[in-house]
Amino acid sequence: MLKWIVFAPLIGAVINGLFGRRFLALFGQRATEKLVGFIACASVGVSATLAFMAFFNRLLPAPEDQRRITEPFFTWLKVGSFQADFAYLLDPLSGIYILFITGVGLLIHIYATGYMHGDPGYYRFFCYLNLFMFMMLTLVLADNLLLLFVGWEGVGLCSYLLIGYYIKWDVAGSAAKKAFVMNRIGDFGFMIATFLVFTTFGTISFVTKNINGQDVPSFLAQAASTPAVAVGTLTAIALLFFVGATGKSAQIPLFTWLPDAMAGPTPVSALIHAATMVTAGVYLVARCSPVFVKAPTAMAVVAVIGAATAIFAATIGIAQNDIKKVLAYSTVSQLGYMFLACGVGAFVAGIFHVMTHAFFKALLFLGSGSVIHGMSNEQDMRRMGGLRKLMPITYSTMFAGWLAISGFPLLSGFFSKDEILWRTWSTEALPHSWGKALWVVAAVTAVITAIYMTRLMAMTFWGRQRFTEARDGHHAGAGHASGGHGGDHGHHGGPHESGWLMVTPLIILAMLSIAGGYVGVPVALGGSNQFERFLEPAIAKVEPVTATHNGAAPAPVMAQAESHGAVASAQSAHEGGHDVETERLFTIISSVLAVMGLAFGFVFFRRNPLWRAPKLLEDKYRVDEFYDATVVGPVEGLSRDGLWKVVDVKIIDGFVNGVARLFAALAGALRYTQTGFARNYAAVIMLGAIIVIGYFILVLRHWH
Amino acid sequence: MNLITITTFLPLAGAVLLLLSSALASRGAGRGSHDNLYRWITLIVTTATFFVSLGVIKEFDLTVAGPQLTQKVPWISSLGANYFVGVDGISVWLVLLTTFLMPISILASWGVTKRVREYMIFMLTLETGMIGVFVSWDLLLFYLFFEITLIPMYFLIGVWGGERRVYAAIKFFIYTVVGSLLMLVALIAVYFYNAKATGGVYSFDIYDITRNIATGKTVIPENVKLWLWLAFALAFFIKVPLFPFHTWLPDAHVEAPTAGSIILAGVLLKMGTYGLMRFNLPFFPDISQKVAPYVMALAVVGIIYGALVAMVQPDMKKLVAYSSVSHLGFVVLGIFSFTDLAMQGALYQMLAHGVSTGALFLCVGIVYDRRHTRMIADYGGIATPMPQYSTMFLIIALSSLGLPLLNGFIGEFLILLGAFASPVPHAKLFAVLGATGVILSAVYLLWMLQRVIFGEVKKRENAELEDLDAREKWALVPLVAMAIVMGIAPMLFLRASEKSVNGVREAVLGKPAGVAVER
Amino acid sequence: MQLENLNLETLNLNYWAIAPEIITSLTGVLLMLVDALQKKAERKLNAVVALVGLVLALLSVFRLDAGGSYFGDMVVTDPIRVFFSVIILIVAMIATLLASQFVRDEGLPPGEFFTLLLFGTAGMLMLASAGDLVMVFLGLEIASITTYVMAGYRRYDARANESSLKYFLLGSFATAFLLYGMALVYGATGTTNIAKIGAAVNGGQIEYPALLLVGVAMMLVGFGFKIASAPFHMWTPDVYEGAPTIVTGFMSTGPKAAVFAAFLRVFAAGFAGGSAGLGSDLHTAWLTALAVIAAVTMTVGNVIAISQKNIKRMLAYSSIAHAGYALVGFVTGEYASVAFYMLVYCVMSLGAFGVIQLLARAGDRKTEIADYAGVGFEAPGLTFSLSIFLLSLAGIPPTAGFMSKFFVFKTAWDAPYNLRWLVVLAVVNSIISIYYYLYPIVVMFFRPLAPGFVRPKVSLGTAIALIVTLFGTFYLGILPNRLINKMGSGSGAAQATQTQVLNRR
Amino acid sequence: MVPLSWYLALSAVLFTIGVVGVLIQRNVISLFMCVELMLNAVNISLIAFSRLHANVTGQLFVFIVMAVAAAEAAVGLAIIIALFRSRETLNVDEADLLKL
Repeated sequence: MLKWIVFAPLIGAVINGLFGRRFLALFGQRATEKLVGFIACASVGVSATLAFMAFFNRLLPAPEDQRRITEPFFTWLKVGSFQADFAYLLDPLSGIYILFITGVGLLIHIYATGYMHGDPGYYRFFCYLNLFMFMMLTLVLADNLLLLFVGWEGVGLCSYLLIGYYIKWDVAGSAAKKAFVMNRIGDFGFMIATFLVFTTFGTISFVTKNINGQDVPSFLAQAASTPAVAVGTLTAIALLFFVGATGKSAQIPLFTWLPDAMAGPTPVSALIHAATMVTAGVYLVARCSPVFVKAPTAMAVVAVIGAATAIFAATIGIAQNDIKKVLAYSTVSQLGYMFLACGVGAFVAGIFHVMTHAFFKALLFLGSGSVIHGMSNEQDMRRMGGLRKLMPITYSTMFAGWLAISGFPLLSGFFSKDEILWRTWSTEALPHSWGKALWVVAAVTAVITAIYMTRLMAMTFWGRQRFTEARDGHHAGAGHASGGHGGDHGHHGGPHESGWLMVTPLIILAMLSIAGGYVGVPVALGGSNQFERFLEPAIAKVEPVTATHNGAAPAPVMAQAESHGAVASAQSAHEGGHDVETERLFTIISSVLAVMGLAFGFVFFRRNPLWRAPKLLEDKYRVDEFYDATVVGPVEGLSRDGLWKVVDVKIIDGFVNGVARLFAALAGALRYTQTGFARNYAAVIMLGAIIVIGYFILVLRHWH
Repeated sequence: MNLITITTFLPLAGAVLLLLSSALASRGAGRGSHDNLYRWITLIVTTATFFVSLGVIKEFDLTVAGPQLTQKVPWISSLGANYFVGVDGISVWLVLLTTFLMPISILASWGVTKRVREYMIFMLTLETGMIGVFVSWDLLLFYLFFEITLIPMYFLIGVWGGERRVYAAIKFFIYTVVGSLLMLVALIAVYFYNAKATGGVYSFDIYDITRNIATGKTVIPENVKLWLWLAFALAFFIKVPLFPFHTWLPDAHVEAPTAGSIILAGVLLKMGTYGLMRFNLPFFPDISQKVAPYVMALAVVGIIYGALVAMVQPDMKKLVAYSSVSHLGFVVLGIFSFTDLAMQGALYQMLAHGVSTGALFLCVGIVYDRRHTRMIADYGGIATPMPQYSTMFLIIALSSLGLPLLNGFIGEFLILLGAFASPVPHAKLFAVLGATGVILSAVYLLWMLQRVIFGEVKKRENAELEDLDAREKWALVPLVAMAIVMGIAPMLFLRASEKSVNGVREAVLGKPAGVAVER
Repeated sequence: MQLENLNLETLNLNYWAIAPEIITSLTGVLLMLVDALQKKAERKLNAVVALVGLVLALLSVFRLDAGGSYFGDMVVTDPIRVFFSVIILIVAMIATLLASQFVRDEGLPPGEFFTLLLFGTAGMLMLASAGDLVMVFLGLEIASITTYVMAGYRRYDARANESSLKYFLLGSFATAFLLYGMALVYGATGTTNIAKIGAAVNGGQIEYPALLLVGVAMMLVGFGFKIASAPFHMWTPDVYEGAPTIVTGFMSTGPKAAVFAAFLRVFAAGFAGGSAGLGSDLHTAWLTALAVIAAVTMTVGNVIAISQKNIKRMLAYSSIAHAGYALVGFVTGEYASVAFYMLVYCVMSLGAFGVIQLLARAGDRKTEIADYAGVGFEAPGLTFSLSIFLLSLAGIPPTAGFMSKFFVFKTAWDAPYNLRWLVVLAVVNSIISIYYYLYPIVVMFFRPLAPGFVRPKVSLGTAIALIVTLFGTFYLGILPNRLINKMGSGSGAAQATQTQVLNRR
Repeated sequence: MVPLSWYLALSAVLFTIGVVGVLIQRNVISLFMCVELMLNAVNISLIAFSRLHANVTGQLFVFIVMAVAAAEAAVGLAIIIALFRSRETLNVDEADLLKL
């Protein structure tokens, strides 16, 4: 069953990939679009249905501590004691993920059938998109690190292919490469981490595996149970995993690829660069939470990086004029939030935010896509405005998304964000002062988020219709995107609402962004945090940081640790206790923050939508330039003018040729001994004779 | 008749056939009129050889570590040299790689119009030589084949090569001979030490010598050991090529005709790594352990150096050539970390590199045939006129940069993991440094792709390039398919080699794996 | 031999023992008659007659007995003699085959040529069979004088004249040294019989050791000259370049082999011995001297060859180098390796010169390597064979050149005293040599065709000769087993005497 | 009664003269004569040794040497004549077409 969830999209990809071109040849563009679109959506649909069935019929009914469905497929790699299978694991964590991956994925597929309409590379696009689904599902359902890594790199590949989808467009090409390489840097960390895991625990599996006849418990269990493993090692592992995460989830310092990735078609940005792939990093951290909780330093690093990224990206977000760029930076910033959550030990909150974010960010991207589509590939918000009337549905759906992301009370974003803020304040994974500081950062970020999102809305939907004036053939900007598909939109006149194929998903997503939060209403607000209760077994709990410092750490709770139930209740009791009041208070604070931000933004940007942000922000703090100057340039220079032209050519070859030349010279010199005069030869013979005779006479002497 | 022998000499028979067909050619309507005949004969012969070698796989017994399917015939009795051929888990795959790549490279050289007959004769003799190297279990025989491969390759580069072919050919020849002649001396020395130990039983039998050394029956005096090791190693390091002995490779690769490059990268380089596994490790276990850190260091330098230099090459073939330096660095790293993981990985990387680099050269060759330039700058945006080609090129490049589910990944991962787990001092550090090669390979390959196949078509002559024709597909598709198969089902290959590779490992570390050099 | 007891019984006359020499000489005489009798038209008869004679001689060699000495110990039959006689006769045959076209193409008088060739062969056979210094001298002179003439056989070619003059002057100069050495040795030991000299040296009862040592030294010089070892090699390039290519081929192989035979017998049987005292010191002395000479010879030959532009001259230097390799075998005292080496060398060298003679055309007009630019595929048969001979000279498997080198290196490595430095040096030398052996191949195949190349006609004789040498080059390279075993079986006196001394070390 | 050593000394001196002659003479003829001189020098010592050991080997040897020398002379002169024909000089140093 699980394997079909994973492989269904692959089948779609293969069919479209191999035969798409033939379809085009046989049936022509329109029919092909129908066929290809159907195959793609159907394949995702199948895996979505299966996913939901698996989740609701098999995972939920199971008793809490047995919510782990494993399904071996075949042994992929086995050398000596190392084993990596194609085997799948469905537990609450991966369960949540497959739900929104397949769900949102399906919606976006449907949306894309409309969005990509008329594109010559239609089949190629959907082949890649399906392939991505396959890889993403492999990633989350993998039962061992290596298979996870397969998905990990696989989604990287698909993101590469899809960013560079408009192959004629140079910008896309370099953006794609940048994305892949930066991910590779992260993967480097991931690989080393995997090595460490294997050498430390002797297995890389998330479940107990029978290797060469003996049962080896999963490395997570070992990390949790065996105190023998040095904290140093665990910290190293955790940090290296986090390096991987920063690559995939665009955290400082490896975030610069994500904004560039917007060169890809908008559905891609929605699916890969907002909803699913970029949250893989969070998934990884959550998956390995048992290791993280044992490594306080690592936790601190995660939290700090997360917070830093959140505010950093948010500030940049204020200054961008490209609608997708704004959303991109907001994604980076939201991802920062998620890591902050993980860092402070609130993995569940992190995952919760991942889910809600998947809803509203996908919504926002698709909305912006619909706008761009309507504006015939205009992405610069300075040339939009007043679209409210022209694109009512898009507007209203995006309105929901706007409120949701800004954390407007009682919308999905509100619950998750509030959860994170509260956990940050009350964290036990870090010293309390840290928690407070991080909370401040997060809070400020929340405000900024609300502000720039409002700016986006203001510039796009409200105010004057700026696109009517001075459409100075601006297509130079983002217009290249039309290289792929703009052809049939370029001509017909003003902005217009998109077709139902694109709008329906918007509506569904809008509903989700509004209501999606109610699965995780915290206890403090009278809700019974379903989400947390459900996820708990899959996630390790942090022990108070103070405790870890004086070494007497209570073993964290693991899914397969029997005692879990008891401890869990103990934990929740201890939460339910004193600070419910404070939690409520903070809920109010955060909602106030959100509203403040919204209000300010509304007031300010309604009045002057074209407000110019500080140059530094507009230039994204010139991080790219910095990297070029400090890393890319020097390395390239060194390689060309140092290694190649000097070491290879001058030194090594120089030496070799030098030896050859030496012998040639020697020969040239020696041949002049051959004067051609017989008498000289005779002389030499005599000399030789004298030497030989002399030598023999010496022997004679010695003999006497 | 022994299967191995057939596999080895079938190509040579084909060469003789072509040689004899000269009468027929001269009677024909002048030069070139029979070229197609020659091409087809060669193609058929090589394909037949491939199928015969498949038979070898079928017969192969997974449970045996030593040589099997052997044939042993006295050759030079006074020296105790035998015609002793057979395969073990290591060589069997290299033989198969050779026979697999050969028909492909023949297809790749269909466009050769100059002196087709001679060309094909050289190709076929080359194949016999290469197979011979891998199947020989007699030192002298091995050396014979090792050297024989030089001459055809020398001619292939020198006659059918590019502008600077003469320099390249000579460089290739001299470099290799320098190493191999010193190896000859070492080989003689080992022969005598072994004879002394066995009380005057003169034998070149590799397997005997290996066992004698393993059992401590044959002892090579300390003072010469290192020198002999070096003599062997130099020959193989040059062949591999390990930094800093690599500079012959770019020249040879660039100047050689497409098929030449395919074979050179695909098979000839593997002779070096194969030799290291077959001789240096088992013959000089303790020396190998002592020097392992240094060799690993060199390997890592090679990995990074090769990658960096590849990154800045303006010439596609040169780029691929340097990437070989980098990839074979991985192999050496794996071999000298003495763990089953790494050594299996090394073997796998040899095969994977053979397939993907061969394919890369083929891809370069395909566009070269159309545009007669290898300069990256002369291309750009050819994905538009040549979509199928670009797809295959992309897949191959990805396999070469080690993307999971493609062949390159398995080898690299196993090697690095094994190196990381290796008992050799500082191995962890080397593994980590080596892993950076994974990043760099992505950089140079994707950068090349970006500049060659992506972007808009800047040059008009690129606009109307026609896509792959049937022949090119027949050559390229098997490689792509193999790259995918090897990525998804590695156990297919690894199972067969497990025993033999472990044999080598135990020869170095002794049965209790690892403890031997634990510090 | 004492005048007193000079009676036929003790002399032990056995004409079968000198059958090869007799047959070749008689054939020579016969050739003169044939040449006189036949008309200018059917002059190819000479070659045929010569061949027949040589074949008969070869057959008679095969029925020589394993070990014995005849004619008052003037002639001995032992493995050395048998093997080298075979080598010499093979050389002579191949030379005859090649020459038949040569003399015809250049319109040279064939009668004398073949006569000289046969007499020369007879002399070489004598050298190989000599049991007495007098015989050595005689054989050497017969062989030399004939070759002096052959070198200048193109009477009107200034270069040929010069070559023969230099060869003649320096040759007799060196012979004088050899002779003086013989005289001194005779003075020291009172006999010219090699066996007896050996006995005397072993016995250590020499009242004038000075005479002995100096004598040996001078003989070393004499032989060293004849085998073209440094520093007595300088005549070689000039003479080889100037002489007609076939003659060059002949004299770079036949005489060299013969001299090696005599050299081996005289030194290994005569001056090797004595477990202690003068004999052993003498032995060490000449072994050391030869080892050094070998080293110098290889190096000089190979290095200077790099800079050569004329292929004959290049091969001259290469033959110097090969003398060096052979000497390495010599000092190991295992004559089998030397014999095998010489056989292989003769085969491949003759083959090479044969091809060059064809490419060079009448009067050796095209012997600059540059002349062969691009001819590779114009005359593939010839050029590929030449390449194979060159690669064989370079010692690349699977050619005979590799096997012969391998045997020498192997024996040297295993030698009872340390010759490993010499082996390593030899290997380094072979590396150097690769460069210049590849050069003609590069020119022939990798360069554009030079204008005015005419594909040479190949006569039947030449074709046979080339095929034989080609076949030999591969046969000896791939399946040397039977030959090696033959040599191994008759592990000759040389080695025996050698080892008793060496075991001491 | 002249002691043996004198004969040897004489022969040695003559031999040396011959060698030196070869080295310093330019004229081919005289050069050739010097070689002959060397041979005959050897003959003297051969005779002397033959006396010393009271066996005739040495004397036989001398006869053979003489015969050979004669043959050599014949060939040698022929060669010289051939050279003179093509070069019209007897100066050995002018025969230097072949060198380097």
